[in-house]
Amino acid sequence: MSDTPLLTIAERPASPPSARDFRSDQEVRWCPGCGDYAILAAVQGFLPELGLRRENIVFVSGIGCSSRFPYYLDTYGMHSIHGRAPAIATGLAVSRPDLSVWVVTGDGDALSIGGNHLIHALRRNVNLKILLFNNRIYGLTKGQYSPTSETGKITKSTPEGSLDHPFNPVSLALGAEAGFVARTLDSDRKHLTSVLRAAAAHEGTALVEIYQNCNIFNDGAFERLKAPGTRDEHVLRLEHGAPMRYGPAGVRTVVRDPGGGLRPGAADDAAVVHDAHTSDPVPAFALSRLPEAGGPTPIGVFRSVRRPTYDGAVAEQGRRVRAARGPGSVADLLGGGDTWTVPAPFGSEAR
Amino acid sequence: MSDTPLLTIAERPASPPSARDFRSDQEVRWCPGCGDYAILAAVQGFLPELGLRRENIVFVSGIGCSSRFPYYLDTYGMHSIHGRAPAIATGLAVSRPDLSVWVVTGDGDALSIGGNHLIHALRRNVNLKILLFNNRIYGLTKGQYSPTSETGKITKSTPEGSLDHPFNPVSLALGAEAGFVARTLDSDRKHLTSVLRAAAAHEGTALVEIYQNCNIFNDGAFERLKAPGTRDEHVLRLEHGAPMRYGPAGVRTVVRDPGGGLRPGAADDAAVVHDAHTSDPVPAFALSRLPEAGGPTPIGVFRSVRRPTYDGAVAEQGRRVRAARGPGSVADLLGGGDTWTVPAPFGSEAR
Amino acid sequence: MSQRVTSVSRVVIRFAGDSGDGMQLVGDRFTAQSTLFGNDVSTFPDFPAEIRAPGGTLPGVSAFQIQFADHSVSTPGDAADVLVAMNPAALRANLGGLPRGADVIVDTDEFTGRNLVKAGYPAGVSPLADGSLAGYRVHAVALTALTVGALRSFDLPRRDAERGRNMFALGLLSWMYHRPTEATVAFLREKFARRPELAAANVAAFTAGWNYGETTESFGGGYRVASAPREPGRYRTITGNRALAYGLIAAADRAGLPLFLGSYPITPASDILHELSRQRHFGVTTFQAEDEIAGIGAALGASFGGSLGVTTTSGPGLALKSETIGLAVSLELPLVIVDVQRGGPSTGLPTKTEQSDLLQALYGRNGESPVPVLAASSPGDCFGAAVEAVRIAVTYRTPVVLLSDGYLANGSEPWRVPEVDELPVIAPAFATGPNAVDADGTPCFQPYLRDPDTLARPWAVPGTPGLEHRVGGLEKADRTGEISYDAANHDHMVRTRRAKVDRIARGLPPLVVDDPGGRAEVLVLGWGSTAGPIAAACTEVRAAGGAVARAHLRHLDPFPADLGELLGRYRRVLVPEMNLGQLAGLLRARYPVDVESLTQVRGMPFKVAELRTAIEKVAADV
Amino acid sequence: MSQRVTSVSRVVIRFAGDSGDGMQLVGDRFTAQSTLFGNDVSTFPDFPAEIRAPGGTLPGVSAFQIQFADHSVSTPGDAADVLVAMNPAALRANLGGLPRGADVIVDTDEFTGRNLVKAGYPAGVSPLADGSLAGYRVHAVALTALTVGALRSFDLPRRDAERGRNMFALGLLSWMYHRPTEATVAFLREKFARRPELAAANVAAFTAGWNYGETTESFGGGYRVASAPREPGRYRTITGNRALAYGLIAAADRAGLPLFLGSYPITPASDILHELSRQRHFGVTTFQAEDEIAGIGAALGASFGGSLGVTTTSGPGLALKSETIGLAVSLELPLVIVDVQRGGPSTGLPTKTEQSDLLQALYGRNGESPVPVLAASSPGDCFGAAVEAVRIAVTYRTPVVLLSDGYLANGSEPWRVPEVDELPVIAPAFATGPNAVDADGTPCFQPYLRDPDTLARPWAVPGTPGLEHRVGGLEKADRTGEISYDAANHDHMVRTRRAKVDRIARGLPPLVVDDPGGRAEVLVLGWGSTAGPIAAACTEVRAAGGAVARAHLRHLDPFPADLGELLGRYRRVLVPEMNLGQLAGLLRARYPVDVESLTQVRGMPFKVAELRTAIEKVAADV
Ligand SMILES: Cc1ncc(C[n+]2csc(CCOP(=O)(O)OP(=O)(O)O)c2C)c(N)n1
Ligand SMILES: Cc1ncc(C[n+]2csc(CCOP(=O)(O)OP(=O)(O)O)c2C)c(N)n1
Ligand code: SF4
Ligand code: SF4
Ligand SMILES: [Mg+2]
Ligand SMILES: [Mg+2]
Repeated sequence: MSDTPLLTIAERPASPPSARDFRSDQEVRWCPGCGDYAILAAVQGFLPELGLRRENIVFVSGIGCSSRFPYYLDTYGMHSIHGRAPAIATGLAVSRPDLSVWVVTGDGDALSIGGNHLIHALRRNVNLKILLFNNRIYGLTKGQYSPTSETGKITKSTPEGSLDHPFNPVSLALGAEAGFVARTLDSDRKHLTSVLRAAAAHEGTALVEIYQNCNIFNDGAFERLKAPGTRDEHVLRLEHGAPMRYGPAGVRTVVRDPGGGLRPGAADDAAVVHDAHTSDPVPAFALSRLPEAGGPTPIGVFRSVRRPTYDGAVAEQGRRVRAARGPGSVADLLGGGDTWTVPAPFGSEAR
Repeated sequence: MSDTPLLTIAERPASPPSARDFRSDQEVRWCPGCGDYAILAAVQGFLPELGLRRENIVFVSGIGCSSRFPYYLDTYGMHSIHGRAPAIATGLAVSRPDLSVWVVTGDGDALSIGGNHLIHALRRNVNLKILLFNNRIYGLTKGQYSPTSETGKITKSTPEGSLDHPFNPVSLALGAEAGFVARTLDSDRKHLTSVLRAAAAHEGTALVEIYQNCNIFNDGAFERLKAPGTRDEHVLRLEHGAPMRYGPAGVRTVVRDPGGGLRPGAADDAAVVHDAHTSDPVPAFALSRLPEAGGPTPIGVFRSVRRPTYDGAVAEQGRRVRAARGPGSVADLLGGGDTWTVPAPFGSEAR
Repeated sequence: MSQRVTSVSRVVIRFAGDSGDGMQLVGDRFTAQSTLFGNDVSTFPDFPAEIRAPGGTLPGVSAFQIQFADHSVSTPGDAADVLVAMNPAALRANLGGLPRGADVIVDTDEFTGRNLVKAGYPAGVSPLADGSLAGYRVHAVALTALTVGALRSFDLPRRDAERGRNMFALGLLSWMYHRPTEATVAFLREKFARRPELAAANVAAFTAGWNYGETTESFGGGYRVASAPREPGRYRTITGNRALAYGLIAAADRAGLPLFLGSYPITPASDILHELSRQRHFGVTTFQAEDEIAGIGAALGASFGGSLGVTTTSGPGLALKSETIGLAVSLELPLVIVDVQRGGPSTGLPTKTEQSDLLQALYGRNGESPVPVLAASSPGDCFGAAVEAVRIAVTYRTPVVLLSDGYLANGSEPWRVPEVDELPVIAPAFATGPNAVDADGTPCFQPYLRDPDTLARPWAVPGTPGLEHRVGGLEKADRTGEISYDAANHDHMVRTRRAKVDRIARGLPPLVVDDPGGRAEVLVLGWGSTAGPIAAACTEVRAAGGAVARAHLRHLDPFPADLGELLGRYRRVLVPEMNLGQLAGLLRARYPVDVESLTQVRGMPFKVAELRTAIEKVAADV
Repeated sequence: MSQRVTSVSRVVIRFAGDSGDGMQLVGDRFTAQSTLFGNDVSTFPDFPAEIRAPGGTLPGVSAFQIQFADHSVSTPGDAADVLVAMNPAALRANLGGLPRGADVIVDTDEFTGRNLVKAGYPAGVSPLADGSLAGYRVHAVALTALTVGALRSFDLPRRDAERGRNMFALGLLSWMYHRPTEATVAFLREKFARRPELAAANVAAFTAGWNYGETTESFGGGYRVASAPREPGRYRTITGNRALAYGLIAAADRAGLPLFLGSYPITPASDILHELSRQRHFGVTTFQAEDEIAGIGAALGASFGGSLGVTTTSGPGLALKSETIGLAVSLELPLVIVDVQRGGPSTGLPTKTEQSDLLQALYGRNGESPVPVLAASSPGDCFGAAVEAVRIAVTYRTPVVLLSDGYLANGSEPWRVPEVDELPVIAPAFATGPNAVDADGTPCFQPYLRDPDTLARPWAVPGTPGLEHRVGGLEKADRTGEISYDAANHDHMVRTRRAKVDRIARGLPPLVVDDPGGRAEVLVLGWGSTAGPIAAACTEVRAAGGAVARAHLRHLDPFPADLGELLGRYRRVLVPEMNLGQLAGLLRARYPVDVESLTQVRGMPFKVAELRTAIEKVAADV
């Protein structure tokens, strides 16, 4: 049963739905100015591209400001509990490979309480698209630091400054065997859309880190990467096959360190060419550490490598077993093993 | 209070304790032939080197065969619950920086249920020595596959073969910002001891993956790395500052790939020199992927880099605040803020 | 202008506006002014789960209710005498419970067509114009325009100037009720110490509001609420979360233990984490963990190391901690688990109050896993309840669950500051040497040898020479603590852990019964935050000539030793709860008394009037 | 040699040896042989938490007890008539409960000085020689040497040959009780199909044991236990875990739903995961998750997608799942949560049995979070209980907790194989179109519009056009399911969720009372796995002339509708439980009946004799 969809899935619509069709009737309840609005608009704008009918798309989220996302999309959706969306979505995606399953999560939801489910989803390579809204703060609980907050951050729970070293979500994902990892910005709709497109096209778990501004509790966290005056200096836009150049008019280069890592090079150095598709995760990992080496912050697709998906393998195994053993018969199952029969007493009614 | 130890810690003993002194009176209850015995002997043999008295050492474990470890050591110990040892040990280490705190865990305990606590401990860099007994199986629950089991493994819970892609614990740790990561073998007491020594000397979280044979449910999992006929071909023994050579008589080399990763080289290639102390985690990460590139399995210290410890930072912040504000006065705290006084009626007893 | 000042004995004001309008700040300041003046007060902040929902909408309305009086009050009041509505949504959201005759102060500048539509009023109709407010005393004030006008001399962007209207409103209400203003002026100067121009602007808006009241005719001469008589002592206003944090600090200090908090933020408990984070100089360490399980795990690790381990959370977090609480039961180490309850099940109503975690606190673990459970009954009582939780945890070597709730957490009341030496002495009495002898006569340490009185086991912390031992979650042999699968030993240990919790009852004071006439045949028994409404309702019943006794439980497990006897004394026992009758069920299971359950699960405290009606009905029928 | 065959009506054998000695296998085979022969049987495997503790030690002893009889038996027997002890430790560990007069068969080859010391006997003293076994019928057999001798012709290393001694012992006991041997021979040939020489060696050892009995004098002519009368039908022996897995598969099949199991291994529940993993061709998907939370999370996700989501665990795992169960309560989706209880608290006694998770199952969640709770009463009944759990989950759109325990999980009994069409029809009745109309008359879908009969909400699965909707853990508005913070709505929803669970009682059959005489004044009421011992004890009481009625609860929430009336009919009600009286407390809270609680928390089932004594004491005093 598990590999036959439950209901006949309607054909792709003749005239694809528009962004409007993906807007639910619920009032959007984020703070005015929150970066989540821009992401919502971008996602609503992108979804028609999937070429799927609304009923075949599901958004699952955890808890946090960002996790309100599913309410605002007219697809199937679940606003679950804190940190558990990847686990819930795994069950859904494995049991319903015919659906397009998306996870929306925050830096606290995904990396603090939900860290384990995230890394296991990545390792298994379940066919999920995970959008991680990273605002480097806990928004919904009114401003505590998160696992991506910079050390020394003064927040409600760290009035003397936080002491934890933050996660680098891209490094963490790569360490967890991720096949697809990308990063983008809430405010750059075009880039965000291109990354969503790449993630959707990827078979398996795709993690998309979206730098998102929380204008109430952590305003301007990514300003350097957005402001016209500074962004060229601080952002490296990744493109598969292109040399890694950045800076005003692309005057700066990224070069390889003898140790294997990356660092900023001189203008006339030969820039390393970005290869998102190499099976070796080392180049992508090196990219994730570039800012630490004094380099720019890469955005775009770090890694996009196909390996078998978990849900695909489950379905395939199910088919194989069924082909070998035939569909199960409950009567045979119950009556299997060593059985014996107590006959009805002579003359009694047969049943 | 938090930065003054509770009790006066006894001085280092004049005559250091011996391995015997660390043996508890409890009967060891692993299966005969289990790799855990060798690890226990090595740890008991090593502990005297710490130069600490028994009472200043604590072993905290989770649940699993391996997690019975603390019972067999005559130190303070806690056999806690499944997966939570790093969290419990964090509280202990942060509140008692005077103690030497060790965590013993299994591949299921640390990487399945406890994955989140492990990566957070590594990120924070709490002063813990974490010994991860990796037998690539759930021993205590009688043989289900674990997050380090190879894909396709046939176990009780995967009679048709497992479908998950395994974690590489070293890669995962490095993605989680680990400052110290090493790997060793249960059966190589000398190497195991040397790695314990390095871990103990490291300030901060040290993760030591120990390949451990479960002769009941996953016998011979690491045989290739142990058998005299194959081990030279399959093991790369890491030494800081030494070129990476392996194979019979060290005829094989490890060389750097243009993409930054590592791969086996030709005999006359210049072998890459191992640098465990570089601040860039990329070289260690590349090492962790070497077997995937057709290379040998590295054992030894992948990475050993100092960064501020969490417990140290907590203590330091406590001192700083106390220096600035003085020790807290409960009377002042309670009577702070806007207060007003209702006078005792005229003539009444003063209190 | 000399007008007549009306004297009243109590007033309820409800400030309501957008989440961004600063209503909580206005409420806090009005509260401080009232307590400094000498009234008794009780407050209730009531805000949405969203951080800042879109302006002008119903879900975005944030309110603050305060009752202040010339006598003792124990609730923020059932219904407001005065509603301050900063916009149409605030008016619409709060009109429901407002009794006719109430004063309604609105900011007319906000009653634009667009805002009316946002608030869900039919297009083109304003409640200010359609007669729907007939019966109320409506004061239509152009708060925004008046504020902007008052701040003209400041060089502020218009939006910033407009923001001052909350201070204008505060000034107006302060004038109406003759509140002292010095503290607020001082507060504003301190809050904006780094931006003196903002401080001055806020003070100017505040003063303008005051002057507006003074100069307009529409408010008459204002009202006077005399100060309330009180026990002598030093007082302050305190919220439940702050009182709870202070209680933990004070108790740890009394015990001479460093306090270690392992916590994960969650509404409405987070402020305890925030408060404790600010007290590092007390030897307090706060650890914001990766999740609730790590929070309690770290706290338990710290307890093992000789700290006072504490973890704070709300219902969903308590659910996650349940396995680790079971470990703490097995380890028999001190640990304080604070659950600030909110509306459930699941994520439920995160910013609303409820008492529905009682059974979870008692039973939410595998196996027979007894844990003492206490509950605080008022914001100020959170202090004493926390001290008591620490006392029990340390004395009996046990995890303790302390229940608060969203209403206590954020509500506030005047609180008499205790002297430090009024607090109980708490003795950790760490083990320092052997407590037994081996079979062969050698002195040894038995980590599960119990104190015959308390049944507590010794607390031997790492670093103590000679007491090295191992503890764990597997069943332990009596005395030695070694792993034991023995059948009789298990039965013994299960019963002993239960008996240890039961022992706590021996050390509890007798229940206090409030029955002024001494002739009541009906008992109202409550627990937790229903104390205020129940007390107020009983007072009203008695004022109307009825007889009713009242008692309140702080200890839910074990029950006080005299509870059974007390229950037996009354013909009828009524148990009001903000759940479906959890305590009532426990009482019926335990005592041969047919208690009657009065339940309400509305995310907010009982109304006094409802309780009064219910009590009178029961009292009429004995 | 013709010797006299003794006829007996029932026998209890206890096989005991090292964890590595294969005692569980011997027990399983003896069970199969006995059921094929036609006896009624009840079995109880009893093994340590360690995988394989060091050979020869007390903690390493693994035992298997079986009672077989010519009449219906419902327990594995209080005490053994025959103890097979493969080494000194096995003898020492099991002698305690052994009544004088019992047969004791020991492997003398194992009674070496070293082994005696390992087992804790004083040096130099063998229980075989010191007279301590006086009163037992000791059969000292050189099992090892005889086995090795019998296998001489096989080219086996000595260690492997020695391992055949369990088969030798099985052969000997099979001869003693005239068991049919064909099935065991066939079993061995299949088990070692790939290594025919091992199959032959095992068969040879088994045969040698049989022949040893036949040729030696010391066992007389053996015993005959006639077959037990039974309802006609096809039978098999089944363990509780397997029956439970089969029940889930059969019910999912009846419902036409794919079964999705999300689980994390834990003793004693893991075998359900193992069993279901082998049934992929039934459309079963098993997902070994990273932890218990992910296990239930994935199951809930699958339920959202239209599968039958199931999760299996034991007590500590249930604790971890509690937050997610709360979400399932809020989402109102079908979900089956199986808790195979073990000794607690905390890690407790992982391989022992207990009934101490009842209150956790009922209350271990934040908020008012009602979940139907059922319990299975015998290994075979795990099948029916699982079917019932699925029926309730699907019909009422609710998570259901199904309680089993370690004793049921591993114990076995003959089970009549049901015909598929005897099973209830379960109708998922997915929503396929709009169920309401908008304010403006447009058809729409309201995900929380309830069936007036069951109060169940519609189950609309992704992929269904036009029914797109969002669900979540925040409180939902009645009917529409939109987020709602409204006070009255919350109260309504809280009560409705409770009412929905209460509705289940309407569809339950009346309780079955077992009171052959119809004149009993004492009722013994049980739940879960105490059914067998209680039934046996009541039978004994009646055989001795006493009158006692017996009823057993499968449904713990809601209680059957006629329970209150039933309880009221008896002068005294005794409730035996393997906990500290959890059901008893619930009954007292609910009904005006002073039930008496009989508790035992020893990690193993009640002894029939103890229960009988307790019942007789109560019955004597009515
Ligand atoms: C079990 C549980 N623990 C804690 C919370 C409280 N909580 C809600 S959201 C959140 C963190 C939100 O941060 P993030 O995931 O970064 O989302 P954001 O609000 O920033 O979008 C927390 C701690 C909860 N709802 N449930
Ligand atoms: C909460 C909880 N879930 C599950 C278990 C059951 N369990 C005990 S140990 C274990 C896994 C053991 O594997 P590993 O950590 O690799 O240790 P090993 O036995 O192999 O040394 C499991 C699933 C448990 N005790 N507690
Ligand atoms: S608090 Fe921050 S993240 Fe949350 S809605 Fe407001 S701006 Fe956005
Ligand atoms: S099961 Fe495996 S890991 Fe566990 S004690 Fe036995 S050999 Fe060791
Ligand atoms: Mg965030
Ligand atoms: Mg393992």
